Amino acid sequence: MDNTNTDTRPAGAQPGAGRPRTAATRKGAGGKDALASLLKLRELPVITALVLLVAITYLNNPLFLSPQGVKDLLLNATIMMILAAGQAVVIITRNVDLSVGSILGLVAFGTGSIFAAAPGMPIALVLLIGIAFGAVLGSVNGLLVTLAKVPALVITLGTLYVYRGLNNVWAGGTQYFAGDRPAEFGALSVDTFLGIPLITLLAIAVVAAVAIYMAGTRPGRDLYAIGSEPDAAKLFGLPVSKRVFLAFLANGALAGLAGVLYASRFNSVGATTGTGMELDVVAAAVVGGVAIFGGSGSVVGAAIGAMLLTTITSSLTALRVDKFWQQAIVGVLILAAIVIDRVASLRSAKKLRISEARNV
Amino acid sequence: MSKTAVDSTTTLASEPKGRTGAARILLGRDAVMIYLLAAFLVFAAVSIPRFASPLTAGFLLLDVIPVLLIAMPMTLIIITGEIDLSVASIAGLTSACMGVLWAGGMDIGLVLLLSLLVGTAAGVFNGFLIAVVGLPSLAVTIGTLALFRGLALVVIGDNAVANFPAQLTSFFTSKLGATGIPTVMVGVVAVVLFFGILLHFTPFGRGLYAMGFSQEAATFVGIDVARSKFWLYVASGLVSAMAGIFWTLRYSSARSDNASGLELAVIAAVLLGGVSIFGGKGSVPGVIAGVLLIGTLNYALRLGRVSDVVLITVTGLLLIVSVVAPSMGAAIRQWRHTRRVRRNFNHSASPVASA
Amino acid sequence: MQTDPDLQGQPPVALSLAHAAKTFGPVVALADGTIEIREGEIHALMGENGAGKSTLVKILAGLHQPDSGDFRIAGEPVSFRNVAESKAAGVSVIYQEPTLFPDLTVAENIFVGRQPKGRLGLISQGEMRRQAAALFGQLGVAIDPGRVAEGLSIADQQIIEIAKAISLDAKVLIMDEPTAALSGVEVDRLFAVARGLRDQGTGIMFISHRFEEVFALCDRITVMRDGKYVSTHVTEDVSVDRIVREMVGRDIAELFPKEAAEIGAPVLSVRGLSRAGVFRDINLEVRAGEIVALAGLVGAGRTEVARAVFGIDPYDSGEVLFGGKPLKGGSPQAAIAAGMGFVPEDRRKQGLVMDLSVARNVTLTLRKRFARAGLINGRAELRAAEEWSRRLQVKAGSPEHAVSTLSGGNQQKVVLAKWLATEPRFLIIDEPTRGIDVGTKSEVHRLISDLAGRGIAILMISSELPEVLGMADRVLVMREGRISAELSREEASPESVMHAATVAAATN
Amino acid sequence: ACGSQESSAEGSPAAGGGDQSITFIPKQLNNPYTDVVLGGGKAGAEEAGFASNQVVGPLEASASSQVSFINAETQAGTNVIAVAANDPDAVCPALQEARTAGAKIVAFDSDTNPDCRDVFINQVVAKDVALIQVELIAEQIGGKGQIAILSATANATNQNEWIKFMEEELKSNPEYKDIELVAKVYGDDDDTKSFQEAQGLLQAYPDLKGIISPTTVGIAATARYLSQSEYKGKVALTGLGLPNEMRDFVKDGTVTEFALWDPAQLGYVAAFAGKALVDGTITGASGDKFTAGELGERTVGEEGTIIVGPPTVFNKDNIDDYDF
Ligand SMILES: Nc1ncnc2c1ncn2[C@@H]1O[C@H](COP(=O)(O)OP(=O)(O)OP(=O)(O)O)[C@@H](O)[C@H]1O
Ligand SMILES: Nc1ncnc2c1ncn2[C@@H]1O[C@H](COP(=O)(O)OP(=O)(O)OP(=O)(O)O)[C@@H](O)[C@H]1O
Ligand SMILES: [Mg+2]
Ligand SMILES: [Mg+2]
Repeated sequence: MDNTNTDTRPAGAQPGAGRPRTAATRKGAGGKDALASLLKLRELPVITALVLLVAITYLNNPLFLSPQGVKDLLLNATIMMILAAGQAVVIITRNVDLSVGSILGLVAFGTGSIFAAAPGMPIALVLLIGIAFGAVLGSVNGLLVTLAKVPALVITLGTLYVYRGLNNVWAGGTQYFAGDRPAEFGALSVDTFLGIPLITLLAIAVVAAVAIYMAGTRPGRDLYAIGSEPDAAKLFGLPVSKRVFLAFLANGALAGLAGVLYASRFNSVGATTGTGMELDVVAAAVVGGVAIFGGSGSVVGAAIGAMLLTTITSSLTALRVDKFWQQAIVGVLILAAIVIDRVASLRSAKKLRISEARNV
Repeated sequence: MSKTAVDSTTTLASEPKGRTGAARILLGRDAVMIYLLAAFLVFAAVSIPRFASPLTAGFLLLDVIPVLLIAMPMTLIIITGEIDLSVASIAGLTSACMGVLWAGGMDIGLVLLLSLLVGTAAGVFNGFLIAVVGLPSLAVTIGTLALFRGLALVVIGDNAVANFPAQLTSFFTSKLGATGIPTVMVGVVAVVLFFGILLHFTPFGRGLYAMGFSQEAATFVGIDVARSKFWLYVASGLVSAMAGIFWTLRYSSARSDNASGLELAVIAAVLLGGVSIFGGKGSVPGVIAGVLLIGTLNYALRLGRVSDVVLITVTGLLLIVSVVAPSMGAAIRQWRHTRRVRRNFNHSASPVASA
Repeated sequence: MQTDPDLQGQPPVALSLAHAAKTFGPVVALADGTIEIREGEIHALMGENGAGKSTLVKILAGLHQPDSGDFRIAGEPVSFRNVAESKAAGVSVIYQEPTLFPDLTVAENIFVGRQPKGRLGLISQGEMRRQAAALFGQLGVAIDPGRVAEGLSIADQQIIEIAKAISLDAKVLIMDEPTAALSGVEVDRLFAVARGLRDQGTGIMFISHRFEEVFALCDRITVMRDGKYVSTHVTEDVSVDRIVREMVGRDIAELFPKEAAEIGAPVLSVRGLSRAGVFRDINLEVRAGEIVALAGLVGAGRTEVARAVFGIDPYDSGEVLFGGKPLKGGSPQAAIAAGMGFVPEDRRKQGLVMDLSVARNVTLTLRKRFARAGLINGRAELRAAEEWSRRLQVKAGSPEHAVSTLSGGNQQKVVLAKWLATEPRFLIIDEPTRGIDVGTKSEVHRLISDLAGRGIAILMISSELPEVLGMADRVLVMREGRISAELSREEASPESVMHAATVAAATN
Repeated sequence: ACGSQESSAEGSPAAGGGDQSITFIPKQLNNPYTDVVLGGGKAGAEEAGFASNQVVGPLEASASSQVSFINAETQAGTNVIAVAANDPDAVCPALQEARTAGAKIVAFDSDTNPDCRDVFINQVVAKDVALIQVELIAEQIGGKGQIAILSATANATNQNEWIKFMEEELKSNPEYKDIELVAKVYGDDDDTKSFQEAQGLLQAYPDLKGIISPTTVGIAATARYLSQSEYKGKVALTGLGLPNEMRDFVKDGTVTEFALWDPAQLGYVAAFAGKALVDGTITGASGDKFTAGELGERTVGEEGTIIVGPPTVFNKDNIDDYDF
């Protein structure tokens, strides 16, 4: 049934002369579709890449997956994972937050300061303070973006500088070292449960919570809708400004959490902590299948993207590949992610057009 | 064309009577930047000891040259509504290639030529992905930012090549007589003029503004959107290569990490110079003022031995204020309008209802 | 409307708007928007393109805030600040343009913001899809609720909008041309659903340009013209002719003075042009000095044909001959160089660069012509811009002012000036007077007529019948991507054009 | 103008300094090691009789980032510029210009190209620093096995010189014939990067017995990683570190011994050398002598190098005696 029919448009308009709309052209949900939808999963390429990378490295250097190796891999990914998850939330709304590195730095130094001032402070409280601090910084971004209606790229480039400046003013030459913090705090990134470091468990829990929020709650889905078509969202009556503001706030809170964990894991926190992370974080989200213009992608994908990018570093070292290749490979990965995304969407668009045409 | 309605010769011959639009220019967004720059220069000259000296011109200009150079194609690219984050990486890649080629014993002229070619090729790569394949420039250039910097590392690794010909390196820091102005400014001014004229006085430039506001409208008047974008990225690659060469020879050090992080500084300066991130708005004079303002602020603060901390904070604040201020004004106007309308509405509601 | 005696003692009024006004800068979109919808009735709103129907809808939806007027729901005065408030008050709207989220699934598009929850208070995808499927069953269509909305046909998008609206269980359901893209079966199902809702007491407002639909479905009809309320009738008591007269409300011949012009040799010939899924086997010819109107319903594919001819879109087969020579497809540059111009339908997005000055806009098509040694001669450019603005009597403070500050009519003149400055032999004008006030309208018409008089061949696409009938030497009517009739000036009448545009049998 | 209260109270011999000024430009601000050096520099400058002493510098340690600070100092007419070069060549043109304008250049900590400065204040004889680190690691790993080096930036002059001596020593000294240097990696004096490099080393070289990190940031980051991992106590770590940063790691057994000179003395001597240059006491020629305050007389050696003093070895027993 080709174009033998009289009209070529999908849209018939005449009363009475209905065009056949067979169920055959529209697939219902079925068993075979489970596999199909798995193959359509946006995260599939990044998961495949990660698995391949780990497998190849392991075959060449079994130490890579020794308990210590696994622990290191997870620890390396932890902070980036949290940041990428937060960034994904923002990018899904068709915005971006370049200030995350600076937020992380401020919170990490803040954590150091807290312990310096009050060494006995409960760790849970410090975590909460850090998250709240990050949320405040993120909400400044959110306010500026939603109230002044200016592009997030410019605003967060501005706050990237301002927050870094504040960090420098505050910290000056002061650095706090691991020794300045309680041992239990540092132990968070040493002790493991079932071979998984505690901070990684915390990160996984947080990413899972954010993922569930994004996928399974109304406000979370609103964020997708807003990023997918902001005008329609307004027409539909979604609270666009409120949601976008909350996305920035959440991202700030996550960056704050990452900042506290940074202080737990690394030796020193000071004025330059977290410098230059912003584009890596965006890259992780993009590699993880989050569309840069919003509307699609997932928090889990972004987290896996972060894992992939951090794992490459370890992997190349473990393979004793010239580490100078590392960054080039990261670049190729990012480009591949964008191209794959585009090819997939072109293919599905073409498929749809053909199926529509057959419909006519 | 004989049957057409109008005789163009008579049209073109008729006397111009229009206004020059001076007022519009004098009060425009770019003009504000220029006033701000002038005001700051005066302030610095008065309040910072030794600022008013030819030495300032020399050192300051040497510092801003890389940003100024790259800001030119960046301005055009942002005006079309796109972005290029890979510029600093292209400069780094160029620098790395220079180092390796020179260390490999190649003639310096050839080294320079090949380095420019490398940058241009990087631009072609960007242009292909963005203009021809149609991928989003933000994502693509985040990718090539990593890729080109990575290639720079692959090319030169952790080495640094420093032994460039002394005449060449000293030429790059030499001054034009007693003016204190660096000799290379001649070339920089040529590049700036090229892009300024390209943007403001050529058919191509007219097309860029149209594209920035509406790609669709541009297509309707016969502008080849993809081709224009492609060439802009090529130009961006070439100029970034120039900046990379300047960087290498000024510091007589070819390294893979040269110019890293410069992309955000360039974009900040361009946006500060009045170019809209949405595209369509901006001018080369405004951007020059933006670049010089940050450069001068930078230099004055250093001369006053104020920490860089203040500088980055001020840069960030300026950037935020420069975009927030205009839209805040608009938002307040809009809010007042709505309030007025609502009051009228409630007012008129009752009589109608009773009618 | 309250004057209609037949309706005294009828069901209570669900929603009423009286004397609402709304202006957009210089454009008066709505001068006196008045309508009353009772519970359990289907109320048609009719009017020409640009009469202000959609603007009225957007006020009811809370999307626009009226400048004045009285708005009540169930007798209580309301003033909505946003869509959420109107929704909360029980008003559900299907907009003229589908407003879906392309990245979300069909089911989710229907239930955004009120997705059914399952365990743990999380959204239950299964339940949501089940409910969506049930809605589609009610509408008698089979769309996979699990697919993403991206790439859906206009018809399917419209169906999803309808499903979305009826699932809201609103007190008042407003449908702005919901049937424009639907096939007969789907229309019938929609009507069945609408009648069902009416019988449950929902007040429904229905906008359509198709009389047979309105007369088949609606209980009452309100007519608008030029942003003003004209009348309200009980459907049984009124004839199509009466409604048409009230909608048009003026003598066609007087308003649109097409002067006789000498018709010359063919300038443009299009032969067998087809683009899969868009239009098919288009043949047309436009001669020097001739105005050919391309009429049809919105969505008939007229704009698509024009875009393909001009090279904005590609086409699959057929050819375009310009001045007897084949024209390279897919290249607006080639079309412009050959002597074509295109005044697009969407002035703001396609016709003008709104933030650029009047002068820049006028000379945008001439960029290369003012270049000497590659540089634009600013004075010559400004002079030409002024000359053309003067000829077309563009009212602007200064040629340096942004074109966005001009009124719609003057903006349209700038678009015309831009193309006239290229001295074209052939001009496509898509919806020449869309969104232009009545006064300026006739000016634009005079201009077009003038151009034809000077030998320019013109292809005019218009959805306004009076305009088509008044201006055209020949009328081609399109329906669903094909040319369904060719009518001479004499043959063309509101009936013959409407017939060809709507009724399938007319073609073959 | 005259010196500050303390300096006149100390009765510095060169009290006639007038309005002479000195500015320190470290590799990077906000680096704990640097802060100790600069603390000594400040004290030295005051004692030596400089009317003003300043610290300016970049926030990140890239090759080119110091140049504009040197330029600004040139223009400010600073008499002595004391610089720790991130890259020996990148700062050269700017330093030459400063000298033309009359400034004296004292390199400290990390040398510039010798043509571009008057004197270089070196911690210790470079070779001694190298040898002591090799000695320490050899001792800690029992004289045989694989070792690796985790350095600062790949272009750091001082580190590279030490590494060169270490390699030569490992090759030439029969005592070390069983020790194999398997890798050199660079942490760029960045905590995170050094941390990850250390981790990578251990994974890539499962038989690694020891790591030398001749930079304070690197050794602390590596110690942090080791102390958290299963390698703690199994892989030896030594190098150059600050006692304050290393104290916990020494006490918990991650590190047995490491070395460092007193960084404050470095700055202190640099200030006096600068003063001597301005006063004309020395020209930077080999054999010139001057008095570095309470540290006594110093002699300019070959290529204008001035040695500060021998390194100290820190371990569990003595580390609490130091506070820097
Ligand atoms: N194959 C298709 N699939 C989906 N939508 C289509 C297809 N072809 C055309 N359309 C849509 O149909 C709508 C109407 O098309 P078009 O603009 O050509 O009609 P028109 O007769 O010019 O109407 P108008 O009065 O709006 O100018 C457009 O929104 C177009 O995008
Ligand atoms: N946002 C706006 N800005 C400026 N003018 C507008 C705007 N919205 C509508 N108009 C103008 O208001 C007038 C009424 O438009 P409206 O869309 O209400 O007409 P309509 O009756 O729905 O026409 P149609 O039958 O074509 O849908 C038109 O002239 C239109 O161009
Ligand atoms: Mg409408
Ligand atoms: Mg159309």
